[in-house]
Order: sequence, then structure tokens, then C-alpha cells
Amino acid sequence: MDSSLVLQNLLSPPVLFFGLGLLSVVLRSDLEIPAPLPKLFSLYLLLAIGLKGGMELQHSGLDRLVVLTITAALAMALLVPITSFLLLRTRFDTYNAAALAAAYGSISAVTFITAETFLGALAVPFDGFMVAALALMESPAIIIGLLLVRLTTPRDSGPGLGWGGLLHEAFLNSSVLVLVGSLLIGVLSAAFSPAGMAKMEPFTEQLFYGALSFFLLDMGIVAGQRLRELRETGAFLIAFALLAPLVHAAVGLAVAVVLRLPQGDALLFMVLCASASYIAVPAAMRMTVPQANPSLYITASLGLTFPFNIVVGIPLYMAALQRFIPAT
Amino acid sequence: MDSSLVLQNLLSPPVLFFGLGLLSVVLRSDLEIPAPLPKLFSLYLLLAIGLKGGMELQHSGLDRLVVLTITAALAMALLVPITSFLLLRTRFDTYNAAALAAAYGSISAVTFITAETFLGALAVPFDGFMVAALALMESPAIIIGLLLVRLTTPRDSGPGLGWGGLLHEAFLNSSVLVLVGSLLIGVLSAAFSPAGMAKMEPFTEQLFYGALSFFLLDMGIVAGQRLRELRETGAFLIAFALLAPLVHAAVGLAVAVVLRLPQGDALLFMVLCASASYIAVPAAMRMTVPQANPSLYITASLGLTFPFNIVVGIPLYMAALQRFIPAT
Amino acid sequence: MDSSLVLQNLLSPPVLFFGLGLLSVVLRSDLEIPAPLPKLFSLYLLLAIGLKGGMELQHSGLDRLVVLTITAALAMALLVPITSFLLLRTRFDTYNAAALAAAYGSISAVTFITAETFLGALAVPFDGFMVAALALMESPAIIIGLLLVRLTTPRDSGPGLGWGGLLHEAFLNSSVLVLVGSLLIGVLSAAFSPAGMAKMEPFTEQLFYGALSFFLLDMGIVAGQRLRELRETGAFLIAFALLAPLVHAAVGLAVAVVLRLPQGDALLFMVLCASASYIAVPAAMRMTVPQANPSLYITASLGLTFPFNIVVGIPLYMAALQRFIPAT
Amino acid sequence: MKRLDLIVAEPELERLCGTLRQAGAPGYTVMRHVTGLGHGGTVSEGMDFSGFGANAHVVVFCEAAQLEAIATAVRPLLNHFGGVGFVADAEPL
Amino acid sequence: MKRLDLIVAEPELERLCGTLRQAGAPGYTVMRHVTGLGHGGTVSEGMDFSGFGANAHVVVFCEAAQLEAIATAVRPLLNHFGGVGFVADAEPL
Amino acid sequence: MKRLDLIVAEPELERLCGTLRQAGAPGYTVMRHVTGLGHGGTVSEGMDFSGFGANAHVVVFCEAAQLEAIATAVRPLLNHFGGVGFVADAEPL
Ligand SMILES: Nc1ncnc2c1ncn2[C@@H]1O[C@H](COP(=O)(O)O)[C@@H](O)[C@H]1O
Ligand SMILES: Nc1ncnc2c1ncn2[C@@H]1O[C@H](COP(=O)(O)O)[C@@H](O)[C@H]1O
Ligand SMILES: Nc1ncnc2c1ncn2[C@@H]1O[C@H](COP(=O)(O)O)[C@@H](O)[C@H]1O
Ligand code: NA
Ligand code: NA
Ligand code: NA
Repeated sequence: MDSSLVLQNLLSPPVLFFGLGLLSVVLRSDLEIPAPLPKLFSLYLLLAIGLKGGMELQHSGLDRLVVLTITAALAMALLVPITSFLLLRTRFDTYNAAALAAAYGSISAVTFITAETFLGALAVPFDGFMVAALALMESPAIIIGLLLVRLTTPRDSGPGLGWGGLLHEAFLNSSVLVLVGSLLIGVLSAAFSPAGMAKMEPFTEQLFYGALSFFLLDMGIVAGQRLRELRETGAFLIAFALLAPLVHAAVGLAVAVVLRLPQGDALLFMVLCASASYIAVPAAMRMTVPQANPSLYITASLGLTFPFNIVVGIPLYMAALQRFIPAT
Repeated sequence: MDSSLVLQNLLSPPVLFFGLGLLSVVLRSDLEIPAPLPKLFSLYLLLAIGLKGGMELQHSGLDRLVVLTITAALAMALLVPITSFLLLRTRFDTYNAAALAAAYGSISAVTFITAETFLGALAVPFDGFMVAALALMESPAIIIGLLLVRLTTPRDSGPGLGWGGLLHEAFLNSSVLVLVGSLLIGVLSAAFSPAGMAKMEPFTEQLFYGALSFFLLDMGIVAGQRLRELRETGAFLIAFALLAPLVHAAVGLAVAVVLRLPQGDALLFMVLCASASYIAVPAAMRMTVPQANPSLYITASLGLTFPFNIVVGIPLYMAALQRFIPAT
Repeated sequence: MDSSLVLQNLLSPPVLFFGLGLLSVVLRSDLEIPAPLPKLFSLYLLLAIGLKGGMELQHSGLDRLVVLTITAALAMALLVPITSFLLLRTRFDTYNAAALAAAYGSISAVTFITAETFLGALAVPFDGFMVAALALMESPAIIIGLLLVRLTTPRDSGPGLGWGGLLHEAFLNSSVLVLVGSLLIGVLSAAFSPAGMAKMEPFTEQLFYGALSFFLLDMGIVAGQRLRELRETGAFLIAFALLAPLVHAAVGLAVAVVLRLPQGDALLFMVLCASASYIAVPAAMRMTVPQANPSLYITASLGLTFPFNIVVGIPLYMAALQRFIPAT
Repeated sequence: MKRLDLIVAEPELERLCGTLRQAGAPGYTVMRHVTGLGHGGTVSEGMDFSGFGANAHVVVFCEAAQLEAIATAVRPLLNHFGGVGFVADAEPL
Repeated sequence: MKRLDLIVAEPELERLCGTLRQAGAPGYTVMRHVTGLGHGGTVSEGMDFSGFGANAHVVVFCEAAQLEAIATAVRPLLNHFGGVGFVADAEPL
Repeated sequence: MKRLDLIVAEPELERLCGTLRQAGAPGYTVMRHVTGLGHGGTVSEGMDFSGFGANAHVVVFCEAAQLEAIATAVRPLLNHFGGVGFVADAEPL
């Protein structure tokens, strides 16, 4: 494996700021990025990748590769939660297994963004339609998660969400809406208001790296706080949180090879498969499966899988795919 | 009418983000830009247009046109609330008529800024002194509004604001202070610290378009929430909120033609006349005329007149003035 | 004295915005920069100077001058609080004297940053290692302050912080952690991820001046509110707050001449000596010496010494050092 | 009169307020961004960026006669989603 | 002792605090950015950027003997500008 | 049951919560960014950027029997660092 990729990733500003956040928790410093500043950065990042992706999508158009990739992304968004559920059900009750499965079937936009930044540093190109894949992979696992609960438990007659509420929660939660909305705005503006898109560029491009670093500082703090709760998590879930990304990335690599995705898109595809949601899914699960214990699914996805992908996973997946996919 | 202007405005990123905000309310998404982030953007926008206007004012100096335009702006800031009051008084009690009249006699800085951005996309120049006109048109209507109440109702002996408090509220509220302060700082710095002004430029220029888009996303959400309260508003007020901008813009156009304002300044002048305040005036009216119902004047100015101007009004006024004022 | 330096400083945007903040308090406007926005700007400023300092430190390396300067900085961080304590003890009880001494022995990062900006406008260069001096001078005075209390009062047996808690508070408070962390990230990234550092540049460089202006607007408001409490402060402390910076800057100048520091570094060294802390030290004193009256040490450092340095001190120190240190 | 203090997770807030309105509460006051400790463990603001949120503290002042209707409507929500409720006496000013 | 809960619109907060000080309140605690429902309809944080603001919740603990003076000073404000006030019993810790 | 209202400076919050947990409080709710007036003068949000902070308002609902242990643990903190505490009656919903 190319250990220089790992080192290069590890010593880039965003990952170092993530480490600073982790460190501040370990040292019990009072450093905090007070609410709602993290929300500002997360909204900004979604808006910026949406706009950029939309603009590139408008320029490249929809060809066969786009349609195939997006279909494969949706297939993975169904496959991953179902297989994960079958595995997790051996150790957890239905509620927790389904909530965890939903988290791993969905994606982490920040992991995706960090991978884009990593590709940028390596000067490896990638396509705008991958942002569409990101957007499309966020929601299905939420539906699958609740389907699994409904199919395997007696109908719960509490004041929970009905299917309408669930679909609403899955497809109209704020992160999906901002991402899809910005993507469409990017497509429309690039087509009809190129001057407007050009004036957006300093905002969406130049600030991006700094904003990501700032946000990862906060994510380091939040992930560090989660790591403290690791005792309650249990060895099985810790192993799952660190091995699932590897397995899912490997499946993603196989799909990417079959689809003949170029290197950049292949990395992003692997990262989508390997990452787990700690935003849209936990918020939806809290409401639809309140019987599940949030500290399990949040600690696993945010305290373990997210740092693993950011620090080690991304360069590892890159090193792996370089063996199978030639540079373009 | 030149429908391509409308389309070009409609498909620019700031207006599309405004639409996304409206849409998120219609779809009942949980998207919100949590406080105090909107305040950050609104402070930033005031500060940036103040600085830019001051810098340009310093370069152009005060000539006859400046003095005439500003005098005309002040005249409109007296004329509009008085005529509006006479009309509104036919349907509303004195308190509500006065509060509404004050809102329409004052201005909306964000509408002005969006019009500047629209001119920028068309590459039509405009002058820095228009920001001074903006600043000067904000406060007078507040005084007129209270004068109208005092002159037409028995003296109210509650714990309300005296004239001192009112003048303070009108001329020293935070949005006037930031705008006038930044304008003066722009004039002074451009004269004595040009290097300093140059270093401000990435902050005030390059971020501007993105910050405006972000803020309009929030304004879309807030306007959308207001639109939900439209039932309480009544048909008369809805008609007023949509027709008053057209009438006031037409008067503004006549004044601009008489003053021989160039196209850019003329559009901004029309927009100042056509827009209504939902910041300084409502805050002042809440304290000085608590008998008026805020949901009337805020819903009219923020839920109807503001979206109308942003989406349709600005390009419409431009199309109209192009018939009377030649491009320079 | 070169009065044009004072004027040039006074009419630069950051200082004018500071004045606007002061003015808004005098005029009793409702202008506020709501929490946590000031925290956003202060975190940003620390992060940006840390990164820039680290990058420059990596390029210049550690030579004899660096080591000497940093040693001298540490010596000043011990000397200033001890001599200040001896003087202040003549008028205040041990607790207040120690807390004040700690504040004046530590530094104000914003004063340092404003001085950097002032040098930038004069095109006078300065070295990245001065940020290391800044970071190292923040904490020692906190230790000295508590040592002075412990040595001169009977052991207090309340639920206060032990030495462990104190050292933690001194060296791991959030402003030290962000500054030192960013400095190290700057060093590491400049060495191993130059592409990453380049992509940080728009964030850390181009926004800097605007963010400083925005933050100084808030600092003007906060300092203005403190000035209102001046009555409780007493003439002695007012005199101390205005004369101590001059005396400490003079000592700093002598050291700079002995060390043969170039003009830019000499100014920054003087400013470090002359400035007083209103961030890390008051927070630490509140917890370790709760017997001291915060309104004394915060009003002195934030209401008097800080504005004095920002408005008059920095250009004054520059004019003074130009007599002793030739331009390079 | 009675004072009712309810503390729930922020994502459930909108539903709780709807329930209060339907149950005839004459008004309520909401403090968001509240943190705490309960049976469900510690709640912090760390997840605020995620839609998962912290807690919300809702205070309702109502007539003693209205309390039972409100309590009956609110209890199932607290049982299903977690959260706590407490009642005390109060008088209008 | 008595506990007094006052909820007013944010722009009136400064005036309310001044009134409390003049009426001899020994102290008070203020929570801003509070939302709610009352006779004046729903109050949200949506207008926060505008100076119009949301509500503020003010709590005063005072001796029973001080209550009447405070109530007399505060009532005209609530009547003129809107807002509500409630009283309950309390003891120092 | 009892309701305990504690108001302390934000930097002392973490220590207060630790004390409450050790003293056996079954839960608590924390409102930060609270301002006010007390013996120590006015507390505003102006110093929020500095780590000096504003106040925090902590509410504990507990059994009457638990109150004394909590009060005994909390009082030294209030005496040393400042801050106030008040007790009232309450019932679970
Ligand atoms: N019954 C109530 N219980 C709790 N809070 C209330 C109640 N009535 C009013 N409020 C609060 O007081 C504010 C002003 O009330 P009002 O003047 O009645 O609109 C409302 O926005 C609520 O936050
Ligand atoms: N009588 C009171 N009523 C309500 N809050 C109070 C009262 N006294 C003090 N406080 C709050 O407790 C904080 C600390 O009080 P103190 O230690 O007395 O300065 C104050 O800043 C107020 O927020
Ligand atoms: N005894 C208590 N006193 C005050 N607040 C409580 C108490 N128990 C729970 N809470 C609050 O209610 C929230 C939800 O409680 P729970 O559902 O028990 O986890 C907690 O996060 C606390 O903010
Ligand atoms: Na995944
Ligand atoms: Na107008
Ligand atoms: Na110093």
C-alpha cells in the first residue's frame, strides 16, 4: 500500500484540524465551536458542493455513464442496509439493528467532501454527477430501516410517524433539501445565468477549504466526545464500525471497476458506500424508531466510522483502486 | 415588456435561493437558518454596501445631481407614507393605517442590494451616492407614521415612547447606524487609507454575491412563513401590497426622468420608492404604535411586497425605464 | 512624534469600525453583534494568525534570533506581572492586585493582530515566530497571578481549583489551544502539504482584514459598555491602565534594541508587552481567584488599555522605535 | 392556576406544540438549545448541526381545570419519545 | 419568597429590566430568544435578524413584601405592550 | 417533589453539573447564555467570546428526600463562586 498517500492525507490542514478537535477532547480543554456555528459551516458545505456539482452536471450533461452510476448508487443504498441488518440482527434487537443498518446504508456528506478535497490535492479529476449520487444515496436507507422494523415487529400503535411522515422525513429533511436544491440551482444558473455563477465562485470555491477545516475542527470535538462513550458500545459494534467501511468500499470498488468509472469518481463511489450517516438518518430514526438507542448508532457512525474514513479510509481506498483502475 | 429580463432575474442564483426558501416552507421541510446567522448576513450586507457606497461617493464627490437626487429621495420618503395613509385609512383604523404607511414610506435594503446585483449582471453602472439615498429614506417614514397617529388620535398616556425615544429609534436603530457608519468609514478610508480599503475588497466584494444568496434563502423561508398568514390579511391589503410598489415605482420613474438620472441610478431610485421596510419600521412601530397589529404590516411588506419586488418588480422596472431613459 | 502615523492608523477601516462600536454605545443604539458571532470571528482570527505564523516559521526555521526573542518574551511575561503586583498592591488587596497583575502580564491577541495589520499597511515586514512569542506569553502570568495569591494569603480551603486545574486552565484554555494548534498545523502543512496550505490562503489571508474589522466593531461595543463602569474603577486604576502600556512598551523597546530585532518584530514585541489580557486571564482568574472583582480587571484591560493601544498606542510605539531601529 | 414544565428532545418540539394547541393550552413559552441529563443519558449541543438537536423546555401556564386535558394529550408523547413533565402552582400577576 | 415569571417581546426587555430595578427587584435572570404562543399569536425566531426579535423570559425571586411594588410597576408595561406575568412560591436554597 | 433553580456563571457550570450528579440528582436541565442582575452586578453576553461567558440556569426536579443532599453539595459552590439557588414545590405530570 502506498503509505505516502496516508501521510499526505494525515498532514493536510483539514485532517490536522480534525485531529486538533479530537485532541482538545482528550486534553479536556474547554474548546467549543458554539451552536449554531457548526450549522453555518455544514449548510455552507452542502450549498457549495451542490452548486459546483450542478454546474458541472450542466456542462457534462446526462450520458450513459451517469445513468449507470446513479443506478448503481441506488442499488448500493438498498443492498448495504439489508445485508448490514442481517449481520447486526445476530447481536442486536430489531430496533437497534435496523437503526444501525439505516445509518450505514446512507452516506456522510462531509466524508464525501473530504474525499473531493483529497482528490483536489492529488489533482485527480472527478465528475459533478457524483454529487447527484450523494444526494440520491442519502434517503433510501431511512425507508429500508423502517420497513425492516415494520416487517419484523408487531405493528406499533404509539404516536409515531406514519408512512407519510416518514417519507417526508426521508426526502424533505433539511440536508437533502439544501443539497438537491443547490444542485438544481447550479444546473439552472449554469445554463441561464453564467455571470451569476461566476460571481458565486469566490464564495463557493475559495472559502471551501477553510470552511471545511473549521467544520472538521468541530467534528473532531463531537467525534471525540462520542469516543468517550465507547464503553457502552461493545466490542462487536466497534469491530463492525471499523470493518464495515472496508467491506463496503471493496464492494464499491468492484462496482466501479465493472462500470469503468475513472479514478476520481471511483474513489467517491467507494467513499459513499463506506461512509455512514450521522445527520439525516439519526434524526429520522429518533422519530421513527424511538425504541433504538441513539448512543449506539451515533457513536458507531460518528465516533468510529467517520474518523476512520477521514484519517485512514480515504487514502487507503485510493491506494487500493490505483491497482485496478488506471489514471486517466 | 422585455420578458428575457424577468427570466434572467428569475434564474440568477440569489433569486433561485429565495425560491428554495419559499419552497421549503411549502413542502413543510425543517430547513432553518438558525438565529443569529441571518443577523450575521444582514449586518454583513449593510456593512459591505455602506463601505462600497462610501468609497464611490468619495471618488465622485458631491455634485448637483447628488444633491438633487437625495432631495428627491427625501421628498418621496414624505410623500409615499402620507398618500398611503390617506388610502389605507379608508379600510383600517388610524393605528394600522399609520403603521402600514410607515412601512411603505421606508425602504428595504435587501431589495436595493438585489437590484444592485441585477444591475451588476447586466453590466449597467450605478453611483455610490444611491446608498446615501437608501440610508436617508429609511427613517423619515417612522416619524411621519407616529405624527399621523398623534395628529389623528387623542393623546395616549400609556408608558409608550416620547418624542425623544422615537427620534432615537428612528435615527439610531442598528440598521441605520451600521449603514451610515459604514458609508462614512468608506468615505474616510477611501480618502486617507486607500491601502486599507484595498484590503477590505475581498471581504466586501467577493463574498457579497454568496452572502446575498444565503441571506435570500433565509428571507425565502421567513417570507414563506408570512404567506401562510395571508388569510388574516384581507383582499384589500393583498391588493395594496402588490399594486403600491407599481404605483410608487412609476412615480419614482417620473422623478428619475425629470432629474435625468442614468439607467442604473434610476432603477435603484424606483426600487427605493417601490420597496417597503420589514426591519427598522416594524421594530419602531411595535414600540411606538403597539395598538397596530404587526401581522398586518409585516405580512404585507415581507410576505408580499418583498417577494414581488425581488422576483418580478426589479426586472419589470428595468424594462419600463429602458423606454424612457437611454443607456449610457 | 510622527503624527501622520497616528492619523493613518486612526483612519484605517478596522480602527474606524472600533470607533463605530464605541459610538454606538455612547449614542445608546441597540446595535449588537449577537453571541456567538463574536466567538466566530475571534476563533477565526486566532486560527488564521496561527496558520500564517506556522507557515512562516516553517520557512524561516529556528535560528538564534528566534530563540533569543522567545526567551525575552517569556522573561517579560514573568517580569511584568511581578512588578505590576508590587505597584498595585499599594492600593488594592492581594486578590485584586494579583488578578490585575496577571491581566497585564499576559497579552491581547487582537491588539497583536491589529499591529500586524498596521505593519501590513506600512509595508513593514515581520516574522512568523512572533506568533510563537504571542502564544508563549499568554499563559505564564496566570500561574504568576495565582502564585502571588498563594504566597501572600493564608491557604484558602474552598472548593477552588487545585494546581492541576490551574495549569490546565492556563495552558489548555481554548484560545491557547487554537493558537498553538494552528501554529503547529501551519508548520506541518507548510512542510508536508504545501498544496493544502495554498488552498487555505483565500480563507486565512483575504478574509482577514474584513473579519478583523467586524470583530473590532464588536470589541468597540464591549469596550464602550465597560467604559460606562469607569466610575467604580477609581483614578489610580485609570492612570495605571493608561500608563502601564507606555512603560511596558518602553521596556519592550529597550529589549528589542538589545536583541537587534528588525522594526516589524520590534513593534510586535512592544505591543505584546504593552497589551493586557481580557480573554484567557479573566476567565482563569474568575475561577482561581473568585475573591477579586472582575469589573476591576476587565474594565481596566478591555475598557481602557485595549482602546488606548488600538487607537493611540500602536502608531506611538512605531514612531518611538523608528528613532532607535533603522528600517531594513 | 397551574404551571407545567415539559422537557423534550428538539425534534419532537413541533409535535408537542401542536398537541398543546389541540388540547386547548392558552399559550406556551419555548426555550430551545437546552441541554441536560435524564434517563436517556446526557444531551449536549454537540449534535446541533445535525438536525438531531438538543432539548427544548416548554412552559405552559393554564387554569387548573385545563390541566387534565393537557396532561392526557401530552403523556403518550413523553412515554413514546422520552422527555419529562412537572406541574406546580402559580397565580397570574 | 416569591417567584415571578415575566414573558415579553424582546424589544421591550430593556425597559422591563429598568422598571424592575427601579421597583427594587433584588435581581433577575433573563432568557432571550424564547418563542411561544399567546394572545398576540405565535412568536418565532424568524424575525430575529430584524430587530423585531422573539420573546424574553425574565425570572425574579424576591421577598413576598416586595412583590406588590414590582407588580404595580410591571403591570402597565404588560398592558400596553403585551406579555404575561405569573407568580409562584419559592424558598431560598 | 421539589424544583430547584440554580443560576451560576457559565464557567462554573461544568463543576456544578458534576456536583449535582455526585449528589444523586436524578436529572437536570441547563439553559446557557442567560443574563441577569445579582449581588455581583450585571451579567451580559458581551464577554461571550472570551470564555468568561454569561450565566447558566440549571433546573433540577427531585424527590423532597433528595433535596438536602443536593443542597449540601451545592451551597459551598454558590458561596465560593457566587450564584443563587431557590426551591419550590412540584409534582410529576
Ligand atoms: N399561558 C401561557 N403560558 C406560557 N407562556 C405564555 C402564555 N401566554 C403567553 N405566553 C408567552 O407570552 C408571550 C406573549 O404573550 P401575549 O402577550 O399573550 O401574546 C407569548 O408569545 C408566550 O411566549
Ligand atoms: N433575585 C434574583 N432573581 C432572579 N435571578 C437572580 C436573583 N439574584 C441573582 N440572580 C441571578 O443569579 C446570577 C448570579 O447572582 P449573584 O451571584 O448574586 O451575582 C445573577 O447574574 C442573576 O442572573
Ligand atoms: N429530574 C430532572 N430534572 C430536570 N430536568 C430533567 C430531569 N429529568 C430529565 N430532565 C430533562 O429532560 C430531558 C429528557 O429526559 P429523559 O427522557 O429522562 O432522558 C433530559 O435531557 C433533561 O434535560
Ligand atoms: Na454508506
Ligand atoms: Na418605499
Ligand atoms: Na502584556
